[in-house]
Amino acid sequence: MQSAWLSALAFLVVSTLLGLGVLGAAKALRVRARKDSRIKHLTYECGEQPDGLAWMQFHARYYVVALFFVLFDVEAVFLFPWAVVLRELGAQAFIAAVSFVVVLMLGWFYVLRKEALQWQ
Amino acid sequence: MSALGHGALYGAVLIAVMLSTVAVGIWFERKFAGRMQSRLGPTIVGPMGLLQPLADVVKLLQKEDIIPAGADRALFNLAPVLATIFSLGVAAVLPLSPHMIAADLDIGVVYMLAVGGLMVVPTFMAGWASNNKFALLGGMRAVAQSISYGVPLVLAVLVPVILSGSLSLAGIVRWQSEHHWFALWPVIPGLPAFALYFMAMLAEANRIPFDIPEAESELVAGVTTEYTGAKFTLFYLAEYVHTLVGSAIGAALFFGGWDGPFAPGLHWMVAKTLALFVVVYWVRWTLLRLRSDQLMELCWKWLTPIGVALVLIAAAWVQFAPQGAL
Amino acid sequence: MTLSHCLLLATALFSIGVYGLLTRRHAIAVLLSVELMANAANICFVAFSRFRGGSGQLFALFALALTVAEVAVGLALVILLYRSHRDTRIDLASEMKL
Amino acid sequence: MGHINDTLRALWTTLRTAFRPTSTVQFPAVVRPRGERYRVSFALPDDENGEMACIGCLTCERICPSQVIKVKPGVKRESPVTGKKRAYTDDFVIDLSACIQCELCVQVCNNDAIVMVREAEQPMFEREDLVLGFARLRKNATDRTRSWGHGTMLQESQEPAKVEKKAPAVKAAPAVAAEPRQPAPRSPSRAAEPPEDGARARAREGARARRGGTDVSATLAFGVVAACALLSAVFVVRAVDLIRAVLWLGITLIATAALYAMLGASFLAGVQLLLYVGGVMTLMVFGVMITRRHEGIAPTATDTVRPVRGAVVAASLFGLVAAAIVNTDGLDDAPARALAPLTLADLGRSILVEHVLAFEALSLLLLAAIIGAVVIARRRDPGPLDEPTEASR
Repeated sequence: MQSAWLSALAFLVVSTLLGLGVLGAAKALRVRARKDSRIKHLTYECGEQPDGLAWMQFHARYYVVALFFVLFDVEAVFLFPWAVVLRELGAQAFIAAVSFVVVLMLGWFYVLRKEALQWQ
Repeated sequence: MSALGHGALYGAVLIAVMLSTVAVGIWFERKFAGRMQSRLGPTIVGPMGLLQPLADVVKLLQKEDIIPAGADRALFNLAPVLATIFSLGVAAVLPLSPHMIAADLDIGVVYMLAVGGLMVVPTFMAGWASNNKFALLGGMRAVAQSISYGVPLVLAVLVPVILSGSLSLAGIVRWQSEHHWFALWPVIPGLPAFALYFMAMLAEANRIPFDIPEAESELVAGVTTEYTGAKFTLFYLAEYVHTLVGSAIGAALFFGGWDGPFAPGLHWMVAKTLALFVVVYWVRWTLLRLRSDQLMELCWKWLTPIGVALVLIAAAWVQFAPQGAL
Repeated sequence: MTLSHCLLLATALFSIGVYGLLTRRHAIAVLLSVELMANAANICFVAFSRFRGGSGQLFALFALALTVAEVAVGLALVILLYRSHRDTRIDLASEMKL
Repeated sequence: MGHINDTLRALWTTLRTAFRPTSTVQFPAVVRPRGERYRVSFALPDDENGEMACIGCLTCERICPSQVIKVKPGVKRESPVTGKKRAYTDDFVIDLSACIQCELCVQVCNNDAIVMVREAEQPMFEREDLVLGFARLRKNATDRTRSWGHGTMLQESQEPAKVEKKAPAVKAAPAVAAEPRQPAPRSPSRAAEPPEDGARARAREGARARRGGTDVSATLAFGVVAACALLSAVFVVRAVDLIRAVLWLGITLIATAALYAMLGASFLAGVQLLLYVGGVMTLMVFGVMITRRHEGIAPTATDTVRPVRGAVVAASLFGLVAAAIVNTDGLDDAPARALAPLTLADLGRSILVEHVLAFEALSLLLLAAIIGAVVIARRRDPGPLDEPTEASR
């Protein structure tokens, strides 16, 4: 099992090398600009002069979306071991997970009723 | 050491194969898209325009590398490399044939979801580091979309996991080759779960109809607005690889992966992957982009509860289906 | 790699978390420090379960879920703090009423 | 479900189009035949006596809507061919750059003295070159093919002559098929296989025999992972910019995941990546983006207070616990070979049998977290302060 992780690590290292390799190749191949100018490095705002910083404040609904995502992920994380032993443990495991999911879906229903996920 | 060598070798070969597939895929997409719009597509570079992707790459690599003023340089440079790593890294657990798998993790499904989910990091990083309003908006939207559709994705993936009782992708495929493809039987959690997976995969890879983050008409190019040359190439590559690997995983989870008569397993796996890959482009060049609110509503009001229902149906199937029906 | 190595690493991470907790004023930075500390505790659970057996892994799994809930509510409070004060310094929360 | 039906129909349409001949052709290789009435340029032809037909009556100059024709009438004199007196033209210029090719000049000419030709002029570099002068107009009359119409013919018949319609070279793509036929993209039909018990598949599951590296390499790997974790943790608490702090935390968490994998907690490593790095980090980033002041971050030194005191407390805490760990005996054993790593099935059994109460309580906790977080974070008084600043729908 750990050897599989090592293989995965080696795989990731190879992908990293590819990413760096492309950047390196580009450095070698790149045609140098004859002159550099400040305007070239302006951020793109459809040709207008950039106005202020790009940082802006975002709406709280982003937070609700992320919240929902992690909570459903938690659900999934507990359902993975459950899925493996479902056949073995039978009805008891089934009922336990169903009640788990149903309780979580109550939260979903609440959020739906409160329209907290409304992207409007 | 041998495990490291195994992973590195498979990584090198698989990545080379994927890159050439992506190159041909780009050509194919442009040709196919052209045909669907009653155009010819690329014709000039090479026979039937086959060398067009090569020309594109050479062109892109020669471009001047511009970092916008006020950008967070370190993160700006790191983001495309991370995108490459995470999109390619998912392929480590891909079972190509019964004995061809780079890293046979016993929790392959979790690894795949986790590493695929990490794609939000470079996306946001690029958007944030560019110091550009379009990029930041695109990045935030991309992350919001990606995590939203992560929920149906996880739920859809849970269905084959429950039906086979295994978290290893190879184990799931083996189960299917011994019993049935999950897309075919049991039809009710199987086929809708595949549809769910497919939609979520499109959304994760920012493919039309879920390409809000890129939304050319409103956000220029989303997170890649400020990227030029090689770094843009990496993002572009990551997007294609994401789609390709997503197709391969869909083929493995729902269509029996390497399983098939007459031909060796590898051929079947490749054929199924490419078939799904083509469907992605077919959808891409047919449908229109959804609006942000439609996207979110579709995900949270429809796909999520459907996914939960499918998970429960799959569990009930495992519990209550007569032994003969399995 | 021995158990004591893991425990020392966890202790060091925990101490760094404590440092952050004591020195940062931004509410989210404080939350990040708390994350570091929870992470350190989880390392201990997993290490003990590996070297001594027992259900440490399971506990770590539950602890992860708890941390998620904690971060969720914690961030909601930060957002609320920001709403009422237009600022996110944690000492402003001393007078916070819902 | 109308949407699904529409989607399938759209997919069918594009698929069908993909297998039909294209509307476009590759130009230099394939030249599309010109239409019957194709016309581009002008010519001043001769009449039946071999003289230039134009008499400089200015009709065309007057009718031209874009006023691109300039005619200079000449003096009347006897024709050298017929001996009759007739009018001549001294100069005739058409500015093709503004010509709209309406053919009105041809239609009004009673002498058939101006006609259009089927071959276009060569592309030019200067605007002046687009002006067709007298000589070129005359030359066109002999060099180029005439277009279909000339003045007298057009005047005789208000209706154009019947021209048999040839089939266009390439059929235009037809509109969307009306009949709602559906594609049948079913995968190769594979008959349901005879049932088979799952025992064989289950028998394959089981912990794989594991060969860890030597202790030295394991320690080395541990050292690298620990260094990553600690270094990034320091950056988490020291980074002024919160986004960077969150990203550094991501590295700490990834290093921890690697540590879990090394400790044989495979599933936990995956969960750490999925839940923590993917989920909690996103949550944190969103938290920062939501509570960021509009004018930018403007990180201030006041964000970090009394660093010395904090460092002292943290260092003494570490010293105390570390001393305790170092002085405790029996912590230096290598990974117990007897203790196989916990498999996922063990974990599942443990959750669903021994700790099922905690499992159910967790769902209640998550429910409480959802409701609590939504209640707290929901916008209650949509005042100007809470207006969304992001310009989206």
